Amino acid sequence: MKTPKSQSCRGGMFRRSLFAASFAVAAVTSMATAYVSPARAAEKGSLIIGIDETASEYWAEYTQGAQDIADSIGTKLTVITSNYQGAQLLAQLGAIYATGCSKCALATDPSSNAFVKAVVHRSAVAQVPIVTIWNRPENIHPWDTDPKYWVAHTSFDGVMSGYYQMTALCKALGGKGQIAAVEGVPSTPPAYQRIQGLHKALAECPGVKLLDTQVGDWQETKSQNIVRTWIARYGDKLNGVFASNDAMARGAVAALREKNLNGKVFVTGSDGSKVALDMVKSGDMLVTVWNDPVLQGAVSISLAHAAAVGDIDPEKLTHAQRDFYLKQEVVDKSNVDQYLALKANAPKYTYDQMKANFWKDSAGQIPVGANK
Amino acid sequence: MSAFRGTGRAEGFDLAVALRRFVPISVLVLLLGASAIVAPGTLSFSALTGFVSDAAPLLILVIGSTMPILTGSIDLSVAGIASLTGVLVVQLAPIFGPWTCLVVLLIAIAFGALQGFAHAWLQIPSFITTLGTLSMLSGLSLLLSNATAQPLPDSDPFITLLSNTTFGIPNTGYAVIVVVALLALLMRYSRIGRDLFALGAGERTAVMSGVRTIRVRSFAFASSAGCAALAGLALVSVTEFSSPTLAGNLLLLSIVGVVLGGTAISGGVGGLWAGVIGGLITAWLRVATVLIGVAPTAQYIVFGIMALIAVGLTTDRGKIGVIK
Amino acid sequence: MTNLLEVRSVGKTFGRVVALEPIDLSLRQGEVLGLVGQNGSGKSTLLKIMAGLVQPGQGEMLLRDKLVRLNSPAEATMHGIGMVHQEQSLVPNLTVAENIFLDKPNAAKRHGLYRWRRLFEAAERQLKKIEVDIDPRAIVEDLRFAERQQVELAKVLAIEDLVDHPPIILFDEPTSVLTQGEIVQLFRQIDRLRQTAAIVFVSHRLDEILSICDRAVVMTDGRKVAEHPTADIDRDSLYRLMVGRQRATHGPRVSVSGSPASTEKPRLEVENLSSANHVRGVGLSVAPGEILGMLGVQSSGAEELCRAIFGAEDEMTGVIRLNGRETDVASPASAVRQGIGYLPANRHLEGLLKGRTLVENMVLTSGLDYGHGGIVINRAAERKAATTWIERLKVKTRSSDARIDELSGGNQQKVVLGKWLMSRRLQLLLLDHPTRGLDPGARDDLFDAVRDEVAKGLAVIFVADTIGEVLDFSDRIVVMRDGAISAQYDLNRGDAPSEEDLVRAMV
Amino acid sequence: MKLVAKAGEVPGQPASRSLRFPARPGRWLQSIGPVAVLVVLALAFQLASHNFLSPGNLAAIAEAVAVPVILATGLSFVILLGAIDLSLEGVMATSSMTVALLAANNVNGHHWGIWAIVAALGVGVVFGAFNGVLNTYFRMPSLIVTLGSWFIGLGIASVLFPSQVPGIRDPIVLGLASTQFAGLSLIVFIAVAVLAIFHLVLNYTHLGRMIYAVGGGEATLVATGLRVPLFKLAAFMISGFLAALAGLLLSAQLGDGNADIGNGLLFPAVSACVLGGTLLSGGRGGAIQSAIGAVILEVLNNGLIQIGAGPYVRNIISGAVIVTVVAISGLHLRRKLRIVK
Repeated sequence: MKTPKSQSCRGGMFRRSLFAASFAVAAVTSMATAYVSPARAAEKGSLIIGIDETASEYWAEYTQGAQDIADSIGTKLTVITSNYQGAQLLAQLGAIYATGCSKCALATDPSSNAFVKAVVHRSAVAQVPIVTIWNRPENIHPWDTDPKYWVAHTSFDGVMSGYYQMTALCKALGGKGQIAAVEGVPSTPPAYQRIQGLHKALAECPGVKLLDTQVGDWQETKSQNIVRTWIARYGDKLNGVFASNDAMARGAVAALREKNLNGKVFVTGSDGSKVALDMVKSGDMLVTVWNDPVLQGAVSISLAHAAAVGDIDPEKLTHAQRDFYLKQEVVDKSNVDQYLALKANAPKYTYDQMKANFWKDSAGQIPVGANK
Repeated sequence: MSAFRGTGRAEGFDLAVALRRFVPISVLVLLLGASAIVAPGTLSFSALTGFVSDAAPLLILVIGSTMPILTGSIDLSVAGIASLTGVLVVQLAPIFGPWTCLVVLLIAIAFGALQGFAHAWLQIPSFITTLGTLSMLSGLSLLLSNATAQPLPDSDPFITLLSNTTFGIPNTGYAVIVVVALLALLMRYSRIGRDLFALGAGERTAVMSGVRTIRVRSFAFASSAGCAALAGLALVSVTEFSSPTLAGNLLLLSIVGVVLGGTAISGGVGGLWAGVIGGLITAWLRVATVLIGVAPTAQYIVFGIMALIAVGLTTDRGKIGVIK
Repeated sequence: MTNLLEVRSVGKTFGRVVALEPIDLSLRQGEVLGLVGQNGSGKSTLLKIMAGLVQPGQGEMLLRDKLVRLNSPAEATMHGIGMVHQEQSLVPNLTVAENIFLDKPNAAKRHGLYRWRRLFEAAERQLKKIEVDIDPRAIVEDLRFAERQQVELAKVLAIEDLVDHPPIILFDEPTSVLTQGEIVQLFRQIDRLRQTAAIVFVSHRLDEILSICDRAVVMTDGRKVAEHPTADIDRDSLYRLMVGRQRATHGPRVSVSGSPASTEKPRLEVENLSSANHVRGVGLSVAPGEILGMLGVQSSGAEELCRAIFGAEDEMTGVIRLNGRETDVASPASAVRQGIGYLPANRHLEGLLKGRTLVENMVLTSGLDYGHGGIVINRAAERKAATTWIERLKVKTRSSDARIDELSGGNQQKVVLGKWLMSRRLQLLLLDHPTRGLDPGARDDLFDAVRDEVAKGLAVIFVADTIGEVLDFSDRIVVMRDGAISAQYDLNRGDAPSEEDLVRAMV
Repeated sequence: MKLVAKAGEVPGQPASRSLRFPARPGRWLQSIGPVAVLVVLALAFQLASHNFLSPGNLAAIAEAVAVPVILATGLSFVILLGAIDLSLEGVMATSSMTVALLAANNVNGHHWGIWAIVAALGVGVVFGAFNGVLNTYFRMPSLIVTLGSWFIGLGIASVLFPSQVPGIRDPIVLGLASTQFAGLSLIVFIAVAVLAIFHLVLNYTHLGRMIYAVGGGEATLVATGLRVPLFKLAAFMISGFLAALAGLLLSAQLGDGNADIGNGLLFPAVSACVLGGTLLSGGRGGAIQSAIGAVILEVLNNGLIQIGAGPYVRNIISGAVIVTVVAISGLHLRRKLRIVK
């Protein structure tokens, strides 16, 4: 390639591209050395978690919980990121399993309902026990789909979360007023569950009217735009904003702040992120629902690991042990300090601690119809 | 200025051109080799078949996207079509029964042809036409599916066929071969292949030589939409569930794939084979970050830089006059 | 008179190809130097070196006895050397004023900021200088072709103001895309410039060289073979020096189909044809085996009529009959299917697939003629047909799989012609300025090939570059003016017009 | 895609045939068309909801459109070249994370104040330079270069992301969003200023005019010996700079750093440019036109929420409107031999 090319009049260009390549190779090599984790993927007994994105407080804490467990049993944790793309997750799992993986354990968000079966099946073929979180279609369960390897599914009760939020709104409004709701990515269970919970509580609070529901895709900026439009459209008729997660609640507060309405129009969220806790404390937000991602990480990966090393036999577990919610709490001004303290000093979980009772923090079996 | 380009060109030049053609495949071989060294299991039969089945939807998308790009246009709606395909299979199954997949494929092809026709006949840039339809398609998917993931009908023969394996190789792998073979036959033995390249190399000349540009464009977009639908079917054959956001960001990956194979984004240079190689490189890059153990936070960076390097190596910039 | 510019043993090679052997040339103030030679004779290379577009491989240039190095056209401009390109080099989406000062500093563009009023005023002055009335605020793409040509000239002549010595203006085949009237206008400008500048004038047309130049330099194969004052030389000897052989003369040809094509149905009949551009209700007919020559100034409708018959014009109305049957030529594609071919005036834009091989270029149109059942192509058969035509047309190439960009202009044109001639359906061939930029040798080859096909019954409409060409080559002549036919002559009936007659009908 | 497509005439083509007599009315129509669309949409929404043209809602539109206008202005520079910049979202992510981590915040001890802003904007310029250098000096198509740097930008933001959302505490940064004049936040005025400045840059400076010229006839400029790579580089840097500014302003509005901050803003920005009449083939259009396109999109978005259209229907309608408007505003340009890719 080199010799004839350099004769031609475009030899200069070729040299340039060669230079570009070497520059870029150098860049990647240095990056890779900087970021390559200490051990390679897929060694004996290693733990794998699949998360949706890295630049997120929620997933950072989830990873922390799993890391604690990995530290406590002295193995390494492999983190793969799907960026909300199931196809990507599948391909990456395929690559990890392909290199050989015995006694591995996987805890993952399958990124959307549609990929749950495929992700479970892929793990079952590789004989890797898997615990799924957040996403599960209504009609498949760990006990009826690859039951030997799909150890469990665990989530937070979205309906309850929505219900808690709406109830708090209703109470704060004194049972009378108008609110609007921002929904998450519509195809994800927490999104529609939380809206379901909203409607459930709304039925019990006839004085409050839901003016509009729009999709904010879990995003701060989208929510901000939507709420800004509502403020313009409804003016002081808008008394509360139901945001399906904390990021969208932040966006809502930002929009309200532009009109100095923050604290005057009630905003609720869910997740229990640090910023949301701060805003509950400052009064910008009414409530958030505390979901503990550190705990979720610890529980989910511990269960998968337990199955991998034989501490539990998945097929002998009850349905309630294989498909359950983790507990969640409503955080308002009265108890926010407690959770801020928890945030600052998250407990460091160990595998033995988990093994004592994997279901200590369970909030019960996921009811039929929850994922419809 | 351009008059001089030709004067200095001696015979040695064609050797360089010939060698250039092998750059993309060399990159692929290098990548495979490197991964085999880092993670020895990657080249085992089971690993490769798994890779093929994961890569198949992307490969089919890339092959499809290549067709409009050869004419110098672009189809941004492919991922939207792939997602909608799954949704439609669920929605239409009660009506068409075992023929659902075929009907959906035909709908997609018709839609693609219509889209290509609108772009060419109304003379709207393809970038904006397909950006608009992308938005419409994703809205439609959400609306039809009510934004939920739905299980596919168990009995669908086509999906079942795709999800099986033959001689240990996933049938989606064979689907890729069938698509390539079909398109390759068309391109080689009918006018259409020649006309596609002519549009990319010099559309005005093609028009003035009697090439029916609107028809060729419609064909290009129809085949890209058909491939997108097939990619969607391949995807749902793995997931067994449809979802309005199933194909997600495969759009960007498919563009990367087209370019990595050496197909010029300005048209006229490249082809099906380039699409296959480019698709494989992209699919490999997608998992390479995991294989070499890059920290998850750095995955995007490494993917971006590796894609840029690969493009730098595989694009033959000599054939393109002005780079935009 | 002193030498304004002196070129001393300047040479250039590209790779292994010697484009220009070391050459000496001097240019005096107040003279017009003619540069003639066939395509590939090195005259363009020499011109481009003088304009700073190409760096010489050896030798040196002296401007008023001082050594200069021209690294770019912009530097050449700063030294007072400007070039009028064969094809326009204006930026279409900028204003006239911006284009005039594109490559020059101007007080209105100080510190990277534009002062539009002053810029427009300065441009106005430049346009006044060449006595044209064009709004400097106009966007170039809105102008007519001839107007753009004038802007191009104004752009180059604005160099006068940059230097304190007479400017050097290089004209690279400026007349090849101009019409008779515009050429007259251009020559008036050159005559005016003669007083204050030194001019190099390149043309294929020997008459022009003889009429406008003081001195002629003849080049062949990268060498200077002769240099004569034009007063001492005539057209035939110039031709001999350039081509190395005697000028071939064709008498008026005799139509194969006997004189007027009255016995047979006309191949093409056009009635009351109009289009969006310039064609206003034209009617004409061509018989099989007949060559209809057309003349007209730019925008007279001659070219546009051809394009309309080929289906390439917008808003067409009127009737077109092929072999007596009325047809709808909605697009070039439908024209091609009905056996109409069109050799475009701008082959780079409309005739060539750049970066593709000769064969690929040729089979684009009629590959299916050699296939099976009009559906499946037969690569071997069409390739054989293409290579046969490449040989018949005497295309100079190292291989039929060479990229078309490698060929000289004349050979490229032959390939484009071959693309049409190899079609088995071809009934009517439209030649739109087919000899543009071709040297006399290539031109003769092209005409010979077309004549052979006409003898077999092909009908041809031929829009000519020059009057001489049309008289040499046609059976009948149609002159167009303002979108309509202004005169017709049937040469086979002895109805031969004089050049004066034709010019009068054109303007 | 053909970003090098020549929509209209090519110099050297004998006779400016296809654009002859309708040329001037066409150009007029093209510049007035988007404004007409805007007026029609506004009136239609007003009829449908009666609240659309209220001062409050107009202010809401102004607030919402400020950042898209800045993005579209920057993108116009690159599109005028005939190239494209897909890296906006990546640049915004990195700039948001940069400003959040360098200004006073609740995650680390930095309090660079105004220098945090400078650093965030600098990030954008660096990205622009990276894109420009790869595109011009290494001759790689802008589409693929900027696609790569899109990923890289998101990646850098991920790497920078501390384990929790960095909340901005710096009064200067927050002041960008909280300062209000006449009921509008400073951001709106910044957007107007940016638009005005870069409109002037495009029309009254050598750089701006040369950016148009590159889009109109790059080969001519190269042959003339003008330093085309520098103009292209500058255009990419301006686009990067303004994307970084957009990321910065959004962060100021939200009060935190966010790697998803640009999510979903790229394609609307491209659509805005095209809707306003800036051709993807380069050379035609401008910052003002693109800004009008951005306003059309926001009016559509706001209006559809105002009339209570469902979220999925919104996607369908806005897609249809984009295609229809572009199709109609280009109808008069349709010619047999026109090439659009």
